Amino acid sequence: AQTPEAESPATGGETSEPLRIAVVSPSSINDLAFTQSISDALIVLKAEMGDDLEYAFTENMFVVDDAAAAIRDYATKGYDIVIAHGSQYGSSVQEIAPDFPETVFAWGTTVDTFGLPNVHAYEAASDQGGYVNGVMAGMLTKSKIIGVVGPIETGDAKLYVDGFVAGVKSVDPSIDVRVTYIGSFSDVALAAEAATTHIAAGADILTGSAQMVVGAIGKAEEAGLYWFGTQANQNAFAPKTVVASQVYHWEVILREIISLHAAGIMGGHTFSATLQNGGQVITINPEIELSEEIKTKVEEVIAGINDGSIVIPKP
Amino acid sequence: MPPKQATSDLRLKDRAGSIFDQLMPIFATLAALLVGAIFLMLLGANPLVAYGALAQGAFGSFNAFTETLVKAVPLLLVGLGTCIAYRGSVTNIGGEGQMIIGAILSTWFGLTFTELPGWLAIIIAMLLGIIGGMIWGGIPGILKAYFNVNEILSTVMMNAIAVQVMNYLMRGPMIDPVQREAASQIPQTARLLETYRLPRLSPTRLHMGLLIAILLAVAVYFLLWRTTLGYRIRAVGQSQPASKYGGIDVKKHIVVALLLSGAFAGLAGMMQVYGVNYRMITDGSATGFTGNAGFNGIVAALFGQLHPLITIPASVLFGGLLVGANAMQRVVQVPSALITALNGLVVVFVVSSEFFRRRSQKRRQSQFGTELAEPEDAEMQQEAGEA
Amino acid sequence: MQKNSPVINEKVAFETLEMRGITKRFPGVLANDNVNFDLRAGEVHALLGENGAGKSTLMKILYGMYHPDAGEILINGKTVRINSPTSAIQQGIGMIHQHFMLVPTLTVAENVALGLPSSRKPLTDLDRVSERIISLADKYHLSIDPSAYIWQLSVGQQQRVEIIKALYRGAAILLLDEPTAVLTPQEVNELFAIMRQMQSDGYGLVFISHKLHEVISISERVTVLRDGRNVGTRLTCDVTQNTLAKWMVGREIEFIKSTDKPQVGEVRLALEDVSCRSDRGVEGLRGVNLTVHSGEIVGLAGVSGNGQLELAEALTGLRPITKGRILIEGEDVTGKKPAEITEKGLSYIPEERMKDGMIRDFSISENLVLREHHKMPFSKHGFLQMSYINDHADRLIEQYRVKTPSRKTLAKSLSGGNIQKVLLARELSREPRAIVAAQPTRGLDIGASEYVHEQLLMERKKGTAILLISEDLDEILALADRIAVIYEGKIMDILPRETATKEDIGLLMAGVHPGETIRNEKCD
Amino acid sequence: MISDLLSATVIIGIISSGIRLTTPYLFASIGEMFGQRSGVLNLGVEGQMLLGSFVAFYVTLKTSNLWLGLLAAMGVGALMGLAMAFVTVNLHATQGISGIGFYLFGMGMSNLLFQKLVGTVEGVRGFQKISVPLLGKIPVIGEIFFNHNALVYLAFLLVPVAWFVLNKTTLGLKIRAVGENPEAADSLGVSVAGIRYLTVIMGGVFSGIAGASLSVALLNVFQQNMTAGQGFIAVALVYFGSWKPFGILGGALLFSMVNALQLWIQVLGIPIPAELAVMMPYILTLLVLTLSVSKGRGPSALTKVFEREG
Ligand SMILES: Nc1ncnc2c1ncn2[C@@H]1O[C@H](COP(=O)(O)OP(=O)(O)OP(=O)(O)O)[C@@H](O)[C@H]1O
Ligand SMILES: Nc1ncnc2c1ncn2[C@@H]1O[C@H](COP(=O)(O)OP(=O)(O)OP(=O)(O)O)[C@@H](O)[C@H]1O
Ligand SMILES: [Mg+2]
Ligand SMILES: [Mg+2]
Repeated sequence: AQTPEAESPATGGETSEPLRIAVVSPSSINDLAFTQSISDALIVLKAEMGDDLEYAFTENMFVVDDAAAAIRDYATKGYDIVIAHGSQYGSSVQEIAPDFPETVFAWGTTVDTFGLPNVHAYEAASDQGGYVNGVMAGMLTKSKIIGVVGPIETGDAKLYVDGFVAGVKSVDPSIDVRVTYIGSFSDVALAAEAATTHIAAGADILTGSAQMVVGAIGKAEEAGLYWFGTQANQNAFAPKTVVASQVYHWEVILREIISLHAAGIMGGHTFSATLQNGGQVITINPEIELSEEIKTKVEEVIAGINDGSIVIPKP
Repeated sequence: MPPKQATSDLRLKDRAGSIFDQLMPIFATLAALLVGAIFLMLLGANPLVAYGALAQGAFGSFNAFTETLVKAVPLLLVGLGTCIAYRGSVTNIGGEGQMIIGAILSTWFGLTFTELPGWLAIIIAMLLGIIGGMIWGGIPGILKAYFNVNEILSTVMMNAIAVQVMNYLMRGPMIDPVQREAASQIPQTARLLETYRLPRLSPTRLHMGLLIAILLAVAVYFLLWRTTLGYRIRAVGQSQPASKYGGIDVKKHIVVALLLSGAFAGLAGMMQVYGVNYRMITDGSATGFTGNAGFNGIVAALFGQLHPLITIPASVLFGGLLVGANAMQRVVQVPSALITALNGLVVVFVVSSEFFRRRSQKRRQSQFGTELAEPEDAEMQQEAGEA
Repeated sequence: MQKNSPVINEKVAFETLEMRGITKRFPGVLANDNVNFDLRAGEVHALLGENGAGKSTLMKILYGMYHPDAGEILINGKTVRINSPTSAIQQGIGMIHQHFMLVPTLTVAENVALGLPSSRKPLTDLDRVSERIISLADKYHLSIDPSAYIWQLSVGQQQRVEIIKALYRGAAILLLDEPTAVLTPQEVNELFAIMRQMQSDGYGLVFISHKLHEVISISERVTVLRDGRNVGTRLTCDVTQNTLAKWMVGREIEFIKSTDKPQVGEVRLALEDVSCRSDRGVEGLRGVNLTVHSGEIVGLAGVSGNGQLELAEALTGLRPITKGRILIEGEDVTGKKPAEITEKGLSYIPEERMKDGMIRDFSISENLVLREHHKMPFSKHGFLQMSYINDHADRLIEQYRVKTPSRKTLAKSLSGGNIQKVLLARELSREPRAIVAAQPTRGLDIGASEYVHEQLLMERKKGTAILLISEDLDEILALADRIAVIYEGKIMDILPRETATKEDIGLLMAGVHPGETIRNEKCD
Repeated sequence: MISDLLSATVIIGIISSGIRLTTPYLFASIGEMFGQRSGVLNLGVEGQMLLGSFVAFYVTLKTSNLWLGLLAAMGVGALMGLAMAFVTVNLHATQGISGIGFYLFGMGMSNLLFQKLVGTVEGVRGFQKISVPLLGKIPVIGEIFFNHNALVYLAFLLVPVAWFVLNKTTLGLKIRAVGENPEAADSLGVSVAGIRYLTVIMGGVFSGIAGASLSVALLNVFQQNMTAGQGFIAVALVYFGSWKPFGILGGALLFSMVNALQLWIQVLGIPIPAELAVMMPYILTLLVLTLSVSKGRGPSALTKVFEREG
């Protein structure tokens, strides 16, 4: 970055002081899933803003308590924006934010700002991406059986899965979407075995959420089946297998938060990473040949979601 | 016995040596950090800066210190349970599951009965936490005593089961009603009433649990060395045939040891909810809720040489190490995995340091005569006798 | 053990062994103080001394288990370095430990083969080992089944396995540390026969025992240790029991005998047709009837493993019975818990005192309240009363002359004799109505044994009923007023002391009624 | 729907899933069994597996040589075992706790190295399925039993081999003796420390292979903490199997098959909560052990320090 003023949308009048952002996230930055998505966003912003951005990252804060300590610590150290990237951090943010009125807290993924003036909330409408993936899967399946491998039946994973199921059903309600939750975010072997079980039971398309699905993707690849990814871009991981990934682009939301900050607005907003605002993108794997019919349908569906003509039903 | 005068000088030297021995775990920790320094340098971080941040983060300010204490509370509680279990010769590695079940029961109570005066609710919640832990510890106890099922096996299994129970409740019956409606579906319960929360030392997060835990440490000390029950648990732990001969119901006391051990873990689980988070939250793993306290408590007890009173400072030190290491990670921005690895190194070094402590003790024993320094138990006995 | 050596080692050539100026120090103890000791091929050299005199230490040094602080060892005139059991074995030394060095879950053959090179490397060659065991066993009349598991064997049989292990390794020198302490008279005789044969085959044997008559009957020479020092070596022919005793202890020892008539009172202990199972699940007791009256000592003689342990444990409530009744002072206590039976005033001195009677890692004062820790005044409302417990300990330590630095000393660091004193102190200080004493003097030196006997006789005088279980016939004949003999879980007979002879008891112990003639059916 | 569980597809599926899931347990448990039979309880299996898993993955990624990857995993397992043996045998460290230390160390190190050396999740070409000639062609049976990767066969082969080594060789005899009565073994010139070093290192090697079996044979990826507690289950299975190779095989198969079964229950849409399904293998393992009559007695010297006095 050469001339910060010209490029940075966020730093406003102050030119000398870089903006300082801190992130606290539950898993590790290369999980090919949730934490990697926010890490990627900061890498993008850093590339854009150069020296005007300084960021710190604390990963693997699956212990809420430790995360709270980290959040408080960053706030104490004067970071401008502290991102609590885990829905389980809500209570901590609620507790800490009032002590640091000068700091912007961004909490995701949820929609609750607790009515605090310096808390933003952000979420991902992962049911949207899930829906689009589901539509594609529904059109691609021949056996009319689709398998889903999830970690535990809550949060982002559940949202995605529900959207996905709805998407499939919108194509053909008779398609059998079978959902397994393996009870763990890390048991790669069991996730793989769940995929194998789906395959043995006749599924010809698989999807799944969270970091342990890498095992399941491998099994889909082995069996020559299709996979739909979520949270981060999994296309390169199995180029012949992953049809499309729903990818989060949190930078879209972070840019907004940064410009609000520059304008002196510390909180109170809720953001949603949607297909419409680009916070969420369906990245179709160019290596996979998709029929024009499907491609058109995807565009239609995305447009429909964006203009509200498609409402994703709740289960 | 020899006259006091002749030995008083020796006794002094002996005491000094003995203090040196007691500090062995700290030296071991330093040695482990020294090894950790190599990793830090390889990762391009300045070890001095890093460890400065660690110390600062753990003990550098009043606030940091209170965070350390907050961390120490579950370690101490689980550690106390460990002291009892080990004295009774049972290996309870089910602290994680026991914490979870204790938390579930007490949280369920706090969210269901909302009309009670705060102090009463807290007391009942504590009892329920204890009961939850006792259930989860008692099952392996009964399986061991009456069905000869090894407790290492059963506690590992019970941990896994507890996690699934928690996951089920957090998404179904006990989920925060707000979340049930919301899209985010965070697996957490609703928050406890303000009045139901353990009093805090405002503005820090330090809660009354610390005081309770310390009192309990003293109580465990008395329990083990001053009560019939403690005598029996220790007897069963040392020799089952001799205990039987002494009229002690061996099976019953195996169960009791695990029940008590579970009770403390269950209480730790309750404190995490009522003192720290005010709700139960999970990420789908045990660690997400317990923060590994179910395991680290065992280590803290070992730091404290399985003595309930020494476990108090040991928990604080170990808690400080954990809190400080996180702070260090933030300052020098090394991957958090390093912290886990360092944590492991510290554990290995500390258990190994026992050897050097014993050896030095033995050396003093031959130097100052056998009557002064006897192995641990006798020493505690001696303290108990003189107290 | 050279490479490619035959599977069984030839007996090592051995003429003389000499230990010179051996000194060994333990924290606070000079266990061996400049000890000289020697052994020749073809002799049995007895080693005598009180508990803690340093006998085992000296032997363990010779066997490479302890390293001496000073001194040297010469074999056949040449200095040798023995720094581990392996090097001791190479020098032709074998040791029969007091506590057998056997792996109970392995078979005889496996125990023998352990650590030896195999002819079928890397596989075991148990068949060949078994053959050799049988041939060795035949030579020394040690009947043993190589495929039996150690845990299935009697103590005497286990000892034979130990001997075979040593012979198998080519030992020419055998160190036997109190080998007779756990044997029955018959087994002792068998052992002595083996020892004599080995002696004539040119082996050198060191024999440790607290029983003077054994020493006199088996050894050629005898060495006495006192406080870690060698106080002399003599030809056995030149000594008598009394001179040996005096020499060992440094004072005159009188061999106690209860001579006075018992003041027999009411029945205190009664077993009526009692049966129970042994640890191995078979019938341990089969319809035992026995009574012990106030003021009498009933001796229970028998070869070990014939139900003595089961009887003691059934009486004390430690073992459930399958049939019959047990009465204490006329009250039926069948099926009662050990604690309740203790309550009735029954004291028990178990055979395995370190395992069953004491908690090794508890202090003396804690061990002294093992039976009464829950009762006043040692415990009040569930709290231990330390001042009472400590006073109690100090008093008993003094009264029973327990040699210990303090009441806080852990039981495990006491000597055998002192452990027995602590046990006696605990059991007798309860003012028991009845006592079951199993092998109360096993492994104790003369002085300590004398002390135990005195205590038991004093109890008898007080009117306590005493069941004395012992394999030592001399002990039984010296103390008991009536002698019951147990065989395969049944009481063979009960003899009054006046008419009992060693021979009769011996026959009964073998399952034969005196006067009964046994004929081999084939001879008819 | 419950009747669906009895269909051929499902039964075949359960058995072949079970066989795959069993593989890492077999390596890790048999290795652990050797350590325990000689008297050392190693609770650090999970850490050894994770490091083995990573190293095998990384070396394979960099060299494309699977055997080299496997060898590296064995090497790193051996090093972890060596360290464990040193602190428990020489420094008399409490075995259970030092194991937890090594578990944390292995977990941390594998994550750290993964982040620093690889950075993101990638796949490797791992051990491929080998259809056993002839046998692999048998319908159904061939698919279930004779169509796996090399490490799966190796794991099952390990069971009789371990049994043989333990019961038929001089080494096995020494191991059993050292775990039952180290004093006796020592008095016959068997090096107690030597045997314990050997078995604990061997345990490390097998744990390393167990980890590798995940990252370069069954899954062909590495992801942080991917053993997900399998190392602890492996230790528990040693108790379940009464310290006997075939007992361990039975326990591992039971646990794995029930795990496979619960996946089928979910896939077939049998309406029970997923969490209950996930719990099933744990509950059943406990239940079977509780109700089984014959429970082996552990090695007498397990977790006990051996020290020659004097
Ligand atoms: N391992 C040891 N550690 C410390 N002290 C020991 C050890 N072994 C023996 N001693 C000391 O050495 C002395 C001699 O013990 P030793 O075992 O040789 O006696 P002993 O003559 O065999 O006695 P006993 O007749 O009871 O068998 C004892 O007083 C004891 O205090
Ligand atoms: N660890 C120890 N510390 C101090 N003294 C010991 C220790 N071990 C043994 N001793 C002493 O050694 C002597 C005998 O010890 P031990 O019982 O081990 O050997 P032993 O003579 O072969 O057996 P026994 O007591 O059955 O005759 C005792 O006097 C005991 O005090
Ligand atoms: Mg001795
Ligand atoms: Mg002795």
